[in-house]
Amino acid sequence: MSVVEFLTILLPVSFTIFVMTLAYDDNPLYEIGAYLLIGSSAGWSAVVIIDFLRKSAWTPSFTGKPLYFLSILLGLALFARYFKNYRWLYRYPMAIVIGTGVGLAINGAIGAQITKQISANFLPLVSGAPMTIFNNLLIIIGSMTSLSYFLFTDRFSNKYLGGISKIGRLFLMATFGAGFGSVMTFRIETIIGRIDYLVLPANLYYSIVVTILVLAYLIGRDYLRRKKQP
Amino acid sequence: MAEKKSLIDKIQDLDPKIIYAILLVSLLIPYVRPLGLPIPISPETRAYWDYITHMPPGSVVAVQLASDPSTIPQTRSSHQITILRLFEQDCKVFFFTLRDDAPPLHEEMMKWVEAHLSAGKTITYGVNYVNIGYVADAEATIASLVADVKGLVEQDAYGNSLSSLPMMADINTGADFDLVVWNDGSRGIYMYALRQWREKLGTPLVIIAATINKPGIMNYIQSGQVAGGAFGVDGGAQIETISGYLGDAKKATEPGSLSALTLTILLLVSNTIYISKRFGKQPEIKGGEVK
Amino acid sequence: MALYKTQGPIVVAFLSALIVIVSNFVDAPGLGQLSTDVKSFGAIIAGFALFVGLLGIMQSHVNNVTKRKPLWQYSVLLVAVLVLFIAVGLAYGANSTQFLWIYDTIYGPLTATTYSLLAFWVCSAAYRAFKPRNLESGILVFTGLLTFFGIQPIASVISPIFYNIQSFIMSVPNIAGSRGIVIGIGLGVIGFGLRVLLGWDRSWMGAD
Amino acid sequence: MVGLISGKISDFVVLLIFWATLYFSIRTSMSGKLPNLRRLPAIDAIDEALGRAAEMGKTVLFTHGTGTLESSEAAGSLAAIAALPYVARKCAQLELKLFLPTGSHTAYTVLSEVARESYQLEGKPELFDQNNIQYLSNVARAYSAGVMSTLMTQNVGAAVFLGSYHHAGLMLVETANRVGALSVGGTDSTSQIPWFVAGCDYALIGEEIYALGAYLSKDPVSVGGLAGLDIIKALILAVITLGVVLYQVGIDLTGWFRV
Repeated sequence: MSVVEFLTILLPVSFTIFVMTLAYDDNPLYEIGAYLLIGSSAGWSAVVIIDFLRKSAWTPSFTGKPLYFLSILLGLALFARYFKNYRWLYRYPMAIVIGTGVGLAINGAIGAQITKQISANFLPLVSGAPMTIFNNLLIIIGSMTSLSYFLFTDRFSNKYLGGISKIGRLFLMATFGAGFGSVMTFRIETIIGRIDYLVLPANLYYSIVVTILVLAYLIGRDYLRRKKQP
Repeated sequence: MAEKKSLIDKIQDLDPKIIYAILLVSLLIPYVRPLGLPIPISPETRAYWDYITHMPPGSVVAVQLASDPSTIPQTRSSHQITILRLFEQDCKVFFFTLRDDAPPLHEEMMKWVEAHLSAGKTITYGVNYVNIGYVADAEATIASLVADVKGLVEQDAYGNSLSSLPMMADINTGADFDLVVWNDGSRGIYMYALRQWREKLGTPLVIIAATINKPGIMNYIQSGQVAGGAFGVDGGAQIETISGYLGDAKKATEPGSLSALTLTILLLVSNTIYISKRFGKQPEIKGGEVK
Repeated sequence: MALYKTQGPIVVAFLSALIVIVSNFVDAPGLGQLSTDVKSFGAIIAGFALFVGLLGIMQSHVNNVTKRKPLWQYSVLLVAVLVLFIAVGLAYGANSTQFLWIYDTIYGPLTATTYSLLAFWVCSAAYRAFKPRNLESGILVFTGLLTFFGIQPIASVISPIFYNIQSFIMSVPNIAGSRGIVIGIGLGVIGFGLRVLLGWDRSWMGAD
Repeated sequence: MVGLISGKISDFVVLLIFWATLYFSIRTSMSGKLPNLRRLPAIDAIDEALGRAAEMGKTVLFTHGTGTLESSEAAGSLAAIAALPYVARKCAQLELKLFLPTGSHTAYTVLSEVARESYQLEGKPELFDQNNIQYLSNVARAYSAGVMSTLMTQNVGAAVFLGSYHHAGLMLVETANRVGALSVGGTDSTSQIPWFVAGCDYALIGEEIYALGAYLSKDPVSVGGLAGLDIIKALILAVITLGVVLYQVGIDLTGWFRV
């Protein structure tokens, strides 16, 4: 086995276990992992983004689309934020980002989030299986009451409408309940991904050895600390 | 009675490390002794798979990957089996990603796909598929791509000019695609595709995502704006079950299941104690006692 | 205050939003191309914006090192690995095996594990804080536990009821509630858009 | 050839109706006729929490979340900061010590100004202490660790968490719970709302934090915008009702939205 092959397994296994030690306590191994993560993620992003900018702005501006050189200048103007006297310069590129962002979001939102969501409530209530009718009815009532929960002026919240919005709050709670279930499942699935990695046949022995060493270090560190401060 | 009460208090204020340990043990048991659980198929995954398998030969499909190293174990099965299936059906696939750390994951999954193609089937870069790699994570990116596919970036991920690739000859705007497969990971940026692609041009959209985004997307599936979805490890396991291809998802449902069972029991215990304490006698004044 | 500092950006934001919005509804010669270019500019500047964030990280850690702030040794490590990534990426290329190797051995495992740790925090926090304080949070806890458990394959082995309840919560009350939220957010976007177009909302410009 | 794109006409009309409604509503409110907003229970909850803290001689913690003022989470942070003057003035009245931890440099300046001014308006500038406004870190983990240590060491009796929170939210709420602080929370980060509802003594949901900000700041543009959105929402509710009823007799309005 060459050194590179050895490191190809040892490094990722060790880093995985280093970071996991945070569940035990805050310790230098975890800090190493945390700082390496920030550094490597910034470095990685930088390279990939440079590649994107080269393809989308730099190359085109010299091959037939000179206008795109302006986008580079605007992009660079974002860095004016770091210079007190020229701070205002960065507002111009921001204006384009905000303007296009808001414009695009509006274009899509009217259809995707408003009219199609309104018409999604046009469901049969008089024909079909009883269970389907019941479900449809719940969806319609729930959508309307949960929307009316977000009415804030007092002309819409007299004592009758107030009761309706309370029902809406209950439907919202069910939505957040479903959200809770999904978040919990999601989080557990992420840790399974890492355990799966550690127990791969090629990695298993490395995992066991590194875990033992790390645990020995953590327990020893604790022991020494307790000895110092009885 | 003082003794008993302190035990209940102890259970209620369980040291987090004990919870971690319980969780870890229940996660590890299925690795030692697999449970062999059956996987029920849900309607949204069924709809997803039906949509993929009914793509006629020659259809052009856009596949976006926004999973990162932490979410890829949850979406890998659904994603790579989908790509494999599309190639088996002679679809043309256009790959891109909105996450800067996703390109290596794409390459890794393409290796799996190539290894699992049925005998005699070959795929050629530039003819059957094209990959433009990373494009900036913004709604404007999707809008720009939909307006002019070759305009956003003029080169693919490997430095070839897009107009030199045979597959791209007839692909100019978002309207030239027959389906968008959007792997959202845990990012929650599926609105970009929904608003800028589905809404603008009516192109059908299916979503692969981590479970965290499932409740939000279910709404759009009911309204018909999203044609189907495969969510998390569970969705991947279902796709494996329906398609017959093997992956890691089915195996991964077992530790998930067991730890969820343990955790549900723990939560039931802590809630029972809470309810019996709170409603069993006079409600105590909250915030009154600090240990 | 000088015009070019506040009014100029407002006009630019107004124009870019207007071009994008009008081109969505109105067909006019040249407008389509103009709006495509504006969208591409938006995407390119978004790319640069990610870069600005990176510079901020670099700056604050170099600062840690030069001023010998607490934990500055770790900042040295951070800057070193950052430089390593950029050097390898630029020297060998973003698709090179060398660059992919440092991704697989350093970045990949670190990022995946860091986020996976949240599983622990979520579980202990759920144990301590997920309590039915009143009717509303009671419903939340109840539906939360049922969806969390019901979605697992083991639940349908114990009883198919769990799976069916989970599926009902997910596809009926969940949809009803999220529809109210989604319409609300959509309207919020439209409201924010109007305020930006008219220059009534300047929060995006930041302080001076 | 200039013309409307078919299939988008109904969307265009809807957009114009919405904007016209909003525009007139905001204009009316700018001209001095502020619409009345309903009493938000969150304000009572804040009052109660601060009152309790004063009775027991404890301190107060207010934080605007992990969002900065420059990011996409700015809306949440700004809504939270709009509620600060109210909290700070109450604290000044009740002579409570107020901790303002933050993860953003720009927010630090704003928080300092707002807090100092609030104490001055209550005639108690001597109670204002710059040291209670802490810039922790722009790294989410370090920020939440900082807030948690303040909660645990500073005898906090009332905690107000408003704004956008990443995964840190649940840890803060849980810690507030553990030290026995009454907590009022509100966030627009959907994945954190369940934790706030289950963990806080009172929780605001999503949009409500914007309403709270508008309610407390009485800024005409925000309040007018809220009132305008209310009219639009009522309109939408009417359209849904009409559409559902007509659907039962065989008339599908869906086609109207596809013109």
